[in-house]
Amino acid sequence: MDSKSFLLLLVLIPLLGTLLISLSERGHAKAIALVGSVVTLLFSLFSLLPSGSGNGPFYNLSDASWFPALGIHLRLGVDGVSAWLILLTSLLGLGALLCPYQIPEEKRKVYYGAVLALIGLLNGAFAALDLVLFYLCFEACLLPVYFLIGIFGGTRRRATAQKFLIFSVIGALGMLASILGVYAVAGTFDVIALRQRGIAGEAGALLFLGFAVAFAIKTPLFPLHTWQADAYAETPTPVVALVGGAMAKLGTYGFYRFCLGVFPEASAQYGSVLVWLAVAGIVYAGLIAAVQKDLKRLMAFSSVSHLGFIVMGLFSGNIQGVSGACVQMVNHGIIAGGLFLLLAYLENRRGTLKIYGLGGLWDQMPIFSRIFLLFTLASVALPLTNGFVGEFLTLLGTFKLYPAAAAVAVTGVIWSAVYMLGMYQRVFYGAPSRQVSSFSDLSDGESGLLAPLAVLIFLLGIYPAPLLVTMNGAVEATVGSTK
Amino acid sequence: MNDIALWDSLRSGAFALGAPLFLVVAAIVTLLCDISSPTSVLKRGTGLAAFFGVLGGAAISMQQGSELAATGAAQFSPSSTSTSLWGGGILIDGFGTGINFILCLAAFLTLLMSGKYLTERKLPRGEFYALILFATAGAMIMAQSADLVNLFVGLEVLSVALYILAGFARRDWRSEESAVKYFLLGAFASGFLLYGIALIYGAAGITASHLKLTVGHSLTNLGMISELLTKSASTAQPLVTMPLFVVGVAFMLVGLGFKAALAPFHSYAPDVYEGAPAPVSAYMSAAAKLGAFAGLIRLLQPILAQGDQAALFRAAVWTLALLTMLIGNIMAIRQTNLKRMLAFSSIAHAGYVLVGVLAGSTPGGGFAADAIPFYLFAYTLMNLGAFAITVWLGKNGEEQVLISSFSGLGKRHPLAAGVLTVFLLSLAGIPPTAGFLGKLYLFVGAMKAGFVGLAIAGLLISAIGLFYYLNLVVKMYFEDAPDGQASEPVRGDAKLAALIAAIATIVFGILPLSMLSPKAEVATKPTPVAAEPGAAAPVEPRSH
Amino acid sequence: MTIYPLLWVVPALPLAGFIINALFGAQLRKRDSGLIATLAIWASFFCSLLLYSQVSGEKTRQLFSPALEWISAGDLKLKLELVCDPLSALMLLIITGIGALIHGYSMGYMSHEKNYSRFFTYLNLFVFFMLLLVLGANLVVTFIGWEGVGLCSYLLIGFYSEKKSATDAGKKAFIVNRVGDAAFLLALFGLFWSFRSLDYFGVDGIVTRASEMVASRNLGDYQPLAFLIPILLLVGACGKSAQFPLHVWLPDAMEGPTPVSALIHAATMVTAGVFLVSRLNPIFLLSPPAMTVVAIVGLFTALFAATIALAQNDIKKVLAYSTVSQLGFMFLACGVGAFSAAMFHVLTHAFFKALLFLGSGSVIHAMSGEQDMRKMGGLWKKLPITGWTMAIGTAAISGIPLLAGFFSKDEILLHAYQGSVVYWVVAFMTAGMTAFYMTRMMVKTFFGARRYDDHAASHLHESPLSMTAPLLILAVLSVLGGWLNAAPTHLLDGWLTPLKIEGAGHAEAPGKLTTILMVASGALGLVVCGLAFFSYRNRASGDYVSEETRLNPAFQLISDKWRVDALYHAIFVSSGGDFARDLRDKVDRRGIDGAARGIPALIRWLAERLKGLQSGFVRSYALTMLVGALLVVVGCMIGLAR
Amino acid sequence: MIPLSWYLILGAMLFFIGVVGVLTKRNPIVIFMCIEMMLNAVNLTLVALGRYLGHAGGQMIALFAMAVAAAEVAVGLGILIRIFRSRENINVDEINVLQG
Amino acid sequence: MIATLFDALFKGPGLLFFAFAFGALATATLVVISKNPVRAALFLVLNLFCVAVLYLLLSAFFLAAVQVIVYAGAIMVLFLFVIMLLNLGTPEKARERLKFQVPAAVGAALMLALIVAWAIATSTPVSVGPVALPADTPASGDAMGTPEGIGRTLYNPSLPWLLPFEVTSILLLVATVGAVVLAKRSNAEEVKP
Repeated sequence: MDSKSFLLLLVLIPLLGTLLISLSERGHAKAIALVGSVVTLLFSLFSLLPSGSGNGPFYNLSDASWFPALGIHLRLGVDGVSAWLILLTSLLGLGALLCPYQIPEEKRKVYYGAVLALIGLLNGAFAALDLVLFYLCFEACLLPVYFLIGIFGGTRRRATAQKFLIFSVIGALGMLASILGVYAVAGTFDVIALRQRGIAGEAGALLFLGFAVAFAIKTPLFPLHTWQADAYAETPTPVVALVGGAMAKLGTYGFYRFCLGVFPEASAQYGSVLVWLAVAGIVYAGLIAAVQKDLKRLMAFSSVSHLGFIVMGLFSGNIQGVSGACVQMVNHGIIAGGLFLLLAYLENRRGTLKIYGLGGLWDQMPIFSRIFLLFTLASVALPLTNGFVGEFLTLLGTFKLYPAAAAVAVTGVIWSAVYMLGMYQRVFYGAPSRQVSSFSDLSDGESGLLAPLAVLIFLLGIYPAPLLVTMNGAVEATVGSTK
Repeated sequence: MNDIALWDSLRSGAFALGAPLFLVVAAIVTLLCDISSPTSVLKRGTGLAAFFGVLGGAAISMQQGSELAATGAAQFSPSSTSTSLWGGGILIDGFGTGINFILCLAAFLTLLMSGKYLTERKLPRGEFYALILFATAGAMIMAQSADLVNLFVGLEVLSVALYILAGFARRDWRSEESAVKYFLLGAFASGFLLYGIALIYGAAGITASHLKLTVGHSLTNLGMISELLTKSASTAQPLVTMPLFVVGVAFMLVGLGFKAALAPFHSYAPDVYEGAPAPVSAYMSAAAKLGAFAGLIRLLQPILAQGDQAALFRAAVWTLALLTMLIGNIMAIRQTNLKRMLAFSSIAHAGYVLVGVLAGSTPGGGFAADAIPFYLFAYTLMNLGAFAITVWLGKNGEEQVLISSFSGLGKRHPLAAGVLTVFLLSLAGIPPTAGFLGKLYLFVGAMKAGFVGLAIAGLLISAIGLFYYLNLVVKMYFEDAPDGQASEPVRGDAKLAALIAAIATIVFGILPLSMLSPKAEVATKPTPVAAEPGAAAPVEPRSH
Repeated sequence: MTIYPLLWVVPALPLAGFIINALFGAQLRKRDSGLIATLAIWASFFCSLLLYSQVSGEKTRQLFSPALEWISAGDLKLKLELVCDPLSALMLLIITGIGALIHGYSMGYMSHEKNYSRFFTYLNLFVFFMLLLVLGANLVVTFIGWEGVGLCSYLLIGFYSEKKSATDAGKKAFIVNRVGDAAFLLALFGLFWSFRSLDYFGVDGIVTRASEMVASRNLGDYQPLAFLIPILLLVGACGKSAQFPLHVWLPDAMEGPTPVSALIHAATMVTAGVFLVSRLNPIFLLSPPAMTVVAIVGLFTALFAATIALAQNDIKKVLAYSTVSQLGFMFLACGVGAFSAAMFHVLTHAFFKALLFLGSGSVIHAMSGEQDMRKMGGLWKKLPITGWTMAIGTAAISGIPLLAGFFSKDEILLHAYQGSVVYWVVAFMTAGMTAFYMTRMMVKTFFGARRYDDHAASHLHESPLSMTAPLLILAVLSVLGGWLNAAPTHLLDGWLTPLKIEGAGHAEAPGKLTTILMVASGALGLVVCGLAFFSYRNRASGDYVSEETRLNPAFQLISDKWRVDALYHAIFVSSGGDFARDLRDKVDRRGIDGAARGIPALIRWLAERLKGLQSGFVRSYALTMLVGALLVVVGCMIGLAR
Repeated sequence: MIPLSWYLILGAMLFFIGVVGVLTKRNPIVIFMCIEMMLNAVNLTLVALGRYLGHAGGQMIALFAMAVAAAEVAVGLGILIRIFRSRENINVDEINVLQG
Repeated sequence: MIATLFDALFKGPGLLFFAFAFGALATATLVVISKNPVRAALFLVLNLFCVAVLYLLLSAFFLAAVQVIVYAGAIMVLFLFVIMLLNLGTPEKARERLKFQVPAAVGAALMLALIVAWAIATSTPVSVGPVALPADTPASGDAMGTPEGIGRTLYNPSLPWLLPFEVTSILLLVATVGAVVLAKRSNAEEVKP
């Protein structure tokens, strides 16, 4: 396969699909979206295979000058981490598209088009090795989500869409400022070159800040998280699987790729701030998740808490922490994606995700309950599920430099048990209410959609080596530059 | 001087001013066609002549630009006027031709969107077209002038035409009010501009007599001023810190700042844009700024080249830029009228451009200087496009300007909503649009020239823009339409203008292969990107 | 180092049972599903026996399984690897042996349940994790098992999922356990960064190197953590083994089916803490203050739980607090360095406590689910096998001479005496209380007047053979088990030799002292049991305490479990919930989100203020321009003046 | 010989008297006249400078300024006629429909 | 010092300068303070005359003539005509609505004037020597201000003044078109309701 064309395809196929959807008839929208998504998934499998030209941990590189006056290139490539994230995006994207969901007839085109575009842009952001290209995809990702919130959300959709956009764009503008600064300092947008060069000193610290704010909002990191629960609550639930599973990783991936990669000195110097913010978020979001009345909001806060582990690990300054964080990016994507798809199933049957009024699903929907339990356990990081590997490594890594932070963060395992099991009890145990008693269990198609994710939960929990080994080179190169 | 030399001189002068000249001739032809009897063939040539003029002007600008690029002779510096055209008062360089091209674009879009509108409102087309062409020619002379006198008269041609155009709509009280305000305040500002020129003239003369320097025929020639600035820099009274000169420049800033709608000289803009017919507002928001910024950068470049001695000017422009960005963005938030909102937004954009002007005028700011034409190009597209929408959607001789009337547009007119969304995103600087790239280009330039704080402030302030640009998007897509607003828009030519602008906004956002950028590259040869100190060696990604 | 693939077979068998039942349980017939599960455990038991024979010899004390690369990052190389040494072999036998008996018992006990196969699924899974826990060759494998048994405990306690109290109890167990797990993890991290390894054995193993440190008394870099790590491990152990202050979950855990209580909450899982301390004993020995803390926690818990047990009316609650109390004894033993004594007690306790629980299960089964002893009485005749076996169990736990509990408890008391007389006094008192409340339970259940109604009487029957057979086997073990480590031979001590480290133990006790203490505890058991039996037997009513006593605040206090549960509820559930709600409403929505919303509001406010500049008056605009010009000029002049 | 600065200061004074007039008068025609006065003051400054510097530029610029002023007058008066033709009110302060 | 002052005041054109400078200032002030537009216009005419005389003192003969003929003559007549036409000749009666307008305007203008005056005073030497001119300068000294000097300078293609002159012609064309658009059409408008 021509490596030059193929990463670009991961971006272009979905975007062309979107274009096609916008031009074609309503009835074809879903079919086009599915075809586009499947093809993207197939191609993204190749992104794991190192082929084409490489440079350091990067492979499958391609490069084309795009805007010569500014030195902007269409520069794509992946390393072990981003390859997995691309795969994750494509997988969850397909899942979101396949997930049955009530969509008004006249809004089909918007829905499928937006999801497909989001897949393409996320892939683009993960594969971009040019700062401007990354920024382009990073910020353009907002638009599909913005429209999905605004068009498909509930009563608070307008305010939520605005809030989502304002938060994200303010962060993105901070990053843009830093990108410009990087160009002013280093004269290039080339990420590989920037990683080799590194930006140190006071300038480095300032530019680091710009990036860090953007990614902190995107992740989201406490205390910049308040957009997230609202946004998730108003986004169509299947799409939240993609947004919460993959798009949230843009933030952590950004930390990994740009903060650690380009500003090793500032990362080491100001890492403690981010570690402590992450730790604060772990506890804070854990507590708040325990008193949520809506399942989606609960999961949103749970995400804040879990992503806190990732950020903490990234800035722990050692290989264990960083590789744990990178592994956790993928694993959390799988778990959160699965959970949100499950919530979508429930929402299809019930219309709302308020916890009040639920209960007794254990006997009413046995398959659903069992699968949900599996994802819940993965979410509380039970060993031998994939959720454990990353959290364990991040905590282990953090403990070395920041034992106090790790000590606080480790209470996250308590909080996650509190809110997840509390939720599980309220939803699944007890006697079935009248409302619940009409729910049918998952169809074969529905459970089949989750099967790959469930398998991955076990597979990557018992045998995480595929993740760790493929990511190892990238992580070592990144951590090596930090030292 | 013998006849042949005279003829040569005039011919080369005419060539240099080819674009404005062509427009002036076209304007006169348009007027002549217009006064012919309504039944004659000539009458029909009115519009044809106008469009022909605009396109011809654009073609000439492009031709000149590519010729310059080919010879590599493009020099963005009034001081090195190799050919003494019109007594040294006119320059022909990449920047000027670039601005000229954009001016033609602005005029073209304006003409395109106004045809049906004028007919519907029973407004005289011939005069309208001619005045647009005249105004464009005036702005072109500003863009090409190397002498403050030419700058002044060019500005006056532009202004006087715009005064008339602002009050062009008959029976429309708003249009009249707009014209009165624009005229009174514009004339007031012209007074300051002229006084500034006079003071600069005096300061230059006094310095020249001190230095016992043989002066040129014009003391207000920017090359002359530049020379004087340089030569006096190490004397007891450097020109750049001479109080007379400082006050003169400050007054010129007032005058040009008024045209560019910089805060605090911006107050007229919202009222005038709101009151004037939409095509005129659209044209004004582009052409007046284009001319004014061209003038500003031509004026400021030799001054800011003086290094530390010019710090006070840098500080003044810095403050103006910040203030303009702030006021424009903040005030736009509370608007309920699209034209008025766009007026404030154009003030904000003027602030961004001023950041570029400041950076581009500073030594080492070649990059920012190149960014200005591109930014203005993008700005022209998206701003005119947005105004075109108000024309397109309007009916019964009105424009659709109330923001509340855009509710549910996404359902009623998906195409119009989509096109307007493109413009709004571009104005907000969200990729993948020309507005984003322009902003990127501009602020990279500002950072490279050392205005890091201003660039960051600018980016952050531009975040305010999201509130009002996206408020409109929200209205269009997330809100239901008010009842009884479902008639199909009829102004096809405005639709065409909007579509052209929208496609260009996207295309130049994704494929920035503009005629402007390669030329800009040539123009900045002395400060290429790669030669930046401390730049990383270009990495060959294919080397493994 | 001997590689021994059979090691994997031991946990693999229950895992296989789990997988079969999980996937096909619904399709299987009830009997088959139970049978598969039970057979898997029996097979595992026989493998364990084989293993036991392999490590009991003089030459090979440790067997290693083939290792599976699991997590590697940087210098962290974690392997899924098992090790079998005498300590784990002992645990293996307890787990698989008693596990097999209880599986058999459950086939009878659960026969009326609809979720029969699910029960066995969980049970098999539990055994799998428990085996991982004790066989783990490094801390992480142990931790996997550690968390896994917690999960199974959660699932099994909440087995009756429609019952809120059951699911509450399950959740509580999991969360409280997680508190311990968090501490465990921290200790694990500390050990890793100190020793750069998480293996127990081998050249770089934690246990190996810590033992060397104990011998050389040179702690090196580990010094600053020497106290903290054992304390964290202790917290972890407290969570699993229900030691104060993390004991609250165990009594609630009695909501689960009784076989679960017998297997998990008496015989196996709750002893994991003792196992952990024993496994890592050099780490504890490195810090004498930490040892003291372990002893005090154990001692206090023993006493504390015993007092509560005095006032309980639920038969399983009595047994639960008794378990907590006995675990306290084990920790006391660990705390005074008598690790093999602790393990000895683990063993005997497993026999008689499993017996007691199964017996109580048999009673409850017979009484159609009734657990309140006030509604029993006079069952001796109706349930003879259950009665007799439970009596043996009671006697064993009470320390009636020559039964299992007598020897193990006596050994602990002896070592406690050597540690401190205070330990001995308190422990001795507690032993007395144990005898008292156990006898009280026996009498209330089996003797005195009949207090159950006719409806209950109509169903009353002795349990089937599948249930009584395990009772009988366990009764035999409760009688004979003590001789394993009885005074002259000390078979077990010898076998567990690695637990005794040179220079760390106590001097061999003088024979005279041993004898005196033995006689004292033997006498105590007999006297207290006798007293309790004869004073209670003839009481007609179900109330064994007078109204006066009942109203006594002290009695109410112990009856309310010293109000620790209420306190925890108040602090963590009520106030914690309020705190979280405040955090959600005040900090998150109003505070942080409010600030985020404040910025747009501020800009809007500014816009409103600035509106005045846009008054529409030409002359105002002109004035603005003039003032602007003035400012520019003044600014320039200021610049000039500088 | 009168010092140059006297002429210049005279010009400045006339200019700012004109400015004050623009800002204080309410009749738009008078405001416009004041603007003319400002331009006139600039012309004086230019002519004086040109004379003292012995440079033709001053007078040239002044000449153009006059032409420009004439053009402005033509257009300006046209606009004013338009707006005030039908209106009794001649107060510039009444022209503020457009605001905010 | 005093002698210089005396010379300046009373020798040569000094006296004339003062007289007409004073006249210009006084009439300018009167333009601003008079309430009646007609009167203001007439004072402006006087002001323009005074300045024209100053032009003469500065040897700008042609300009002085233009000032009188075009400015004071044609333009001011136009002003008066419009005032009369629109019946704007009534004095300003309405109360000042903008409270701080006058003091602020006067204050700001005064400050600016002071600064400009200071700038002039510090930057302008007592005696300013003529600048050195290029060789092909068509007219210099007093000849500059004569119609011939103006003509030779203005219409010289190699000098920078030809272009602005041409542009000015365009400007006047624009103004003409504008006047036609603004005025003529407004009449037609009245006919149609």
